[in-house]
Amino acid sequence: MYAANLTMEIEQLLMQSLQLLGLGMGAVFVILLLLIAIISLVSKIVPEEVATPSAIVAPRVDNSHIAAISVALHQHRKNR
Amino acid sequence: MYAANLTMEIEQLLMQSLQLLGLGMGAVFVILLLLIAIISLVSKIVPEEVATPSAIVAPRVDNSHIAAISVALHQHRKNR
Amino acid sequence: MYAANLTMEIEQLLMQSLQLLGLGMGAVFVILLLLIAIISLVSKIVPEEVATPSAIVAPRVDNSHIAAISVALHQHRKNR
Amino acid sequence: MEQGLLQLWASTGLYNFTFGQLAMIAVGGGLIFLAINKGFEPLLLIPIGFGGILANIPIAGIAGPDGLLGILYSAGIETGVFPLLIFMGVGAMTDFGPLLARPSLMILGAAAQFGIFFTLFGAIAMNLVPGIEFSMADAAAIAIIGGADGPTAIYVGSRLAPDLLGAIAVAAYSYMALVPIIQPPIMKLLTTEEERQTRMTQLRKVSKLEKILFPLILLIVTILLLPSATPLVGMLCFGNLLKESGVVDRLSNTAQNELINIVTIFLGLSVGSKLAADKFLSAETLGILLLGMVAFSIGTAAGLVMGKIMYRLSGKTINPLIGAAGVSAVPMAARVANKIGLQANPQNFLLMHAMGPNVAGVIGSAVAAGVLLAIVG
Amino acid sequence: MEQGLLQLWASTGLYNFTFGQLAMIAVGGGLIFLAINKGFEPLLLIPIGFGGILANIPIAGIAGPDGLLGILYSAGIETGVFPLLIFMGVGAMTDFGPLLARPSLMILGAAAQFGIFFTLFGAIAMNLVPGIEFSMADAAAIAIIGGADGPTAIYVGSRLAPDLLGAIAVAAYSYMALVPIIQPPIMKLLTTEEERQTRMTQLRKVSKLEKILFPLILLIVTILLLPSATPLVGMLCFGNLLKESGVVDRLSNTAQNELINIVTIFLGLSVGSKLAADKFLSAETLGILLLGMVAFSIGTAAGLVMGKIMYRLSGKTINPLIGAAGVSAVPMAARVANKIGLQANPQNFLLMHAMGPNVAGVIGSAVAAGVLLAIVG
Amino acid sequence: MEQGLLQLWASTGLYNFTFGQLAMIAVGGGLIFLAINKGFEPLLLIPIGFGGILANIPIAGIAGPDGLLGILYSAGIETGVFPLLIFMGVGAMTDFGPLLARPSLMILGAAAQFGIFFTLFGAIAMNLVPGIEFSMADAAAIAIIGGADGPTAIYVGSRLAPDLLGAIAVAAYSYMALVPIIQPPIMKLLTTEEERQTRMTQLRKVSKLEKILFPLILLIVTILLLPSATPLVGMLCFGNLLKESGVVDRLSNTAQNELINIVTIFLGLSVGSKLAADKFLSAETLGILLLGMVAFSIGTAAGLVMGKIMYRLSGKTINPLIGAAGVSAVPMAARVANKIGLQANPQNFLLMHAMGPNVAGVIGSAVAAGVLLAIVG
Ligand code: NA
Ligand code: NA
Ligand code: NA
Repeated sequence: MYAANLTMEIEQLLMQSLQLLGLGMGAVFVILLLLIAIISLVSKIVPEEVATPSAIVAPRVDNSHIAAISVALHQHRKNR
Repeated sequence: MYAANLTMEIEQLLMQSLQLLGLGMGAVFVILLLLIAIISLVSKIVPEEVATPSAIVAPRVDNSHIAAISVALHQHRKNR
Repeated sequence: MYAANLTMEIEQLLMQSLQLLGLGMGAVFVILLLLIAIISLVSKIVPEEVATPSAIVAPRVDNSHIAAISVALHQHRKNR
Repeated sequence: MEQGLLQLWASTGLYNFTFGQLAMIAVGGGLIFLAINKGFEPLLLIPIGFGGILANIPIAGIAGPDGLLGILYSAGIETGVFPLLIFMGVGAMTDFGPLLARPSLMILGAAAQFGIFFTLFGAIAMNLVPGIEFSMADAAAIAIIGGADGPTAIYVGSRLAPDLLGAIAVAAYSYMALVPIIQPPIMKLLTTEEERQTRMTQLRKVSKLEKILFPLILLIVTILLLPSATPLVGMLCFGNLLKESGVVDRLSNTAQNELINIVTIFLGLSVGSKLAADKFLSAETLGILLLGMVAFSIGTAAGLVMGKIMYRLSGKTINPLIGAAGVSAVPMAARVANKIGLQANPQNFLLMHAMGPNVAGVIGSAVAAGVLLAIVG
Repeated sequence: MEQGLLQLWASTGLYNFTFGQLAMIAVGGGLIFLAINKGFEPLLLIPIGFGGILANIPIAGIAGPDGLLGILYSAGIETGVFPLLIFMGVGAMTDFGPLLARPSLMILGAAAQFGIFFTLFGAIAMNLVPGIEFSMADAAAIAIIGGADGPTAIYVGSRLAPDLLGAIAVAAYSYMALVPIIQPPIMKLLTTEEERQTRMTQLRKVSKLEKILFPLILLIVTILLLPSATPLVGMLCFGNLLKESGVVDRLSNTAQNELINIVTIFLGLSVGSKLAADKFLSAETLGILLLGMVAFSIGTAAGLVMGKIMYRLSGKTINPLIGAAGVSAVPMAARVANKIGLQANPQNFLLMHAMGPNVAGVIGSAVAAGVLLAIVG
Repeated sequence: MEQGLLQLWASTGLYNFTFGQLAMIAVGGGLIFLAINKGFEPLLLIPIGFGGILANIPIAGIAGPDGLLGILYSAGIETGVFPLLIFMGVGAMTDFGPLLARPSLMILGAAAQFGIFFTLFGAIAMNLVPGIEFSMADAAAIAIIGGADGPTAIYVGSRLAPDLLGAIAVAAYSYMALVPIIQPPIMKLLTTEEERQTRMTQLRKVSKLEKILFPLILLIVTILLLPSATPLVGMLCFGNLLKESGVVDRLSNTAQNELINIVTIFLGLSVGSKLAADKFLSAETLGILLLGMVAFSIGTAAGLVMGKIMYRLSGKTINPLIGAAGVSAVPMAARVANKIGLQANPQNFLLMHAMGPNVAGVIGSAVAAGVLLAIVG
């Protein structure tokens, strides 16, 4: 391939990367702006710092099932 | 395949699953009953809550070899 | 194969393993002696128990980047 | 630029979504909601639900052969490695003491497996419904939901009916979470007030040696009678031996903590990858959900009936409520028995008594799984 | 004996070394030195450096298809599993609270991604230098260094330009470690003393529910608009949901501790296996190091410029310094913003304010990675 | 029904057992008994013993290519990954301080490797016994038992003689556990009371920098002279560098705790899968057990003889007992030296002095493994 061709090819690639710059920054901004909009909306809907249901449910549930356990074991485990 | 055939096939499968019901519950009961028998026997043979050998051996052995260690290291590890 | 041949083969293998004995013990001694020499040299060069740079750098760096964290999280983690 | 924009637009989710995928993402979200908000088995349903969402994203191919979920699935579920490692961890967590203290109660854990085999029958019968077609292998995989044991269900499901695995796992864990709702009415229906008030004598202390011997005995019996159950039972026994031997605490601790946690994450995501729209959104899934409910109910009832028999035979010293714990669903079912017992008699603490049938139920359903794998598999 | 000695001699490193291998072992040692002595991202650079040494040992073939590093590489990097698991752990470690408290600052995390796409352009332009040949895929993989996020760089690098992965990872982590040196001059150049003195009002408290919803919202938006980014974003969200749901702490703890540690060791060693002499010692590597530096600088500058715009628009209530944190490099860049802010005004604590753009930068570069993978990949 | 019963009966263990399988299950049980009851290296022998039981269950195929043990074996032992990760953990656990404080004692760790090469000779000579046939590779794999280092033995065994791996691993770990019984008589036989009473001066303090440099120096020397040993030595050094660098404690902790525990479980089970009846129940196994004993004894003796030489050369300031610790079997052999020293002189604390030769023995046997792999492999 001749140098001229090479440069042409690079020019093409440069055009392409310029496109990517536009598309990429566009996508990044569109997505983050959309996120900002949704989060702002949500923060207005969500009641402020009411204890959420999960906070209440949590201690009862975590660890509960994954296996057959009797309470004694837990103490044993803590001693490791 | 005709509906009649289909039903016949299902009937066959139903017979088979009835068999499985018998075999399966039979196997479950045989195995668990055998376990009950053996465990009951063992519990009579095993001396009650004498400190078992393993309990004595344990603290000396655990952790002992898996690798080259000098005592100093253990302290270090506890601090993590 | 005749018994005579078998014994000859074993003799060959024995010769080979005698060689390996020499080569192996040679390699082990050469490498460990070289290590002794280098370590002894290094121990003379290295200043004795000056706080090494790493000791100073450590607390600041460890854990620092692997992910996005805010301080609050660390406390949370300790409670597990 | 225009071409690039079109290419980018053609690669958006908006452009590529099918209705089924949207529906399945909603299902995944629903599972996560139930797990967080209602406390439905969150350790499994959050990873499964999230895996279901990821699996239904168009283009990304996360559940495909080169995607993360696809890779995890073929490495850990297709091979059976994940459920077996979970079973090892379960073994390392399980205290068989209550079972050893009163071995006769194991019979309750046997009776409750009736739910499995009755459901097998029901699944085959469901073929009469147009649009539903369950082979014998499918039916067996569905029936195991009645074992009320997650890893067993996933192990059998992945071996006998991988296409139904998503629905089977979701049904198994959902109903395990629903045990406090499903079981009480059946318990009250089948027992009298007097029966429920029965107090049980305290369990004897079990010696260390008995606890060490138990996993070995269990393994030997299973080897002799039902080798096809030994992958599951063997890993359960191995984990339990690590725990009870007392000389390898570092291995036992790892098996019941970090290792089981890692595998739980991977297993949940992999199972979720089977929540693909084309497999899940079908009449079969509805059938599976229905059959799962039947399986749990029948299992509970069978355990209770056996409990009532033992109540009589023992001269009213065994509370039949603990029979319901025989379905497994450890330790939820034992807690439910305890709770209903307390309602009948505030001095009536059944928890430890129910733990025996409860863990016996795990063994029972592993044995049942062995039978299904040996004959149907 | 003589033959044996010759065989042994012919199998020594002394006999077999090439100059390139020696040079690369020195490079590996250099990375380890920087990590230990200068505190350069030691969690990654020690394993990478050590992997680089092991990969360049003659005869042993540790980075070959049957060697440990080769096996780890094909199991975890070629498949993308390791960086995705790291991202899950990152998610489980990340508190998106500061971002949620003031979402508008996310725009700073968007602006800083300009460094990525400008560098893409630069990498293509570098083809004009004789001896350097970067394809579009190469250029995209190099550009992602500007994302200032290690696992993202490794994920994209392994997909688009595996041969350049060693250099890309080394550049990414080195510049992340150099953030306290690279950023301050740019920050002082582009901002006025008055701007740097700007104090910001305290962040509002974010409710638990918002924190739980955030990973789901982020995932849904990404699914709708850019599915090709969902493997990365999805695992980040999954990890974060484990943490924020509050009901699966044992999974969250494992994801952010043991699991991420294990994967970090494996990932570092595997990436190091790409420090083979024939790939690394080339003009391309110099180009990559140069471009990486450009990427970081341009990203920082773009974040700062956006910061200055927001400073104006907000009536001087937003300190433009936090724009520099938009490049990611969590939490180093946020700390640098805080430090420069304190220099201008000793009462000026910017750390928490900078954490929002900082973690937004992680999302931004994952999105940018999705675009590159969708169009170039 | 009858057919089903027959099918079920034909699938029982009772129907399918061979005598060899029963014997091997007894062997597995015996290993577990020794581990729990006698404290024989339980961390390895419980998993190996249990794996041996699982591998000999008829029909189940747990050690087959699709069974759990078979999968673990091919993923971790065939590839060498498991022993190398164990070696990394060993490195992260090892304090080379005592060795660095008095490097000349490393020579004791060299001398004790004589046990390896003498056994090689013995294994070949055993071919004269009818019914035993050891190739050079077999002999080398057996000889490495004399290295008294588990992961090294498994690594070499899996590379050179996978069929003998079960017996080799069992012998290696059993004799390591028997060190307190095997070594004392040899120690008393070869040393005089006066020699055993020798007290040694306290070790100097080793600086942090020396400890950081040591793994790098060790690696470089090995690279230059014996690259074939670098997989083993390299991972040992990597683990040790994680520990000593002080900047990646989270990785070091994981390497020496959860990761090594997980791999130990998998490695033990996989090695156990090689306890298949047809391979293990043979004259070769008896030969291996005999040779292993010889290897330990000769290694101990060689270490002691070198100890006596150093005792003379050092003007009676080096206690020859610490020479026995040169065989490795860390830290058991060092403890035995300490105990015998205390018997001779109640003020004679040799533990720390014996740790130097002890860890030098690990390096020595890794080097010996490298020679065997380079020439025989
Ligand atoms: Na069950
Ligand atoms: Na970024
Ligand atoms: Na040794």
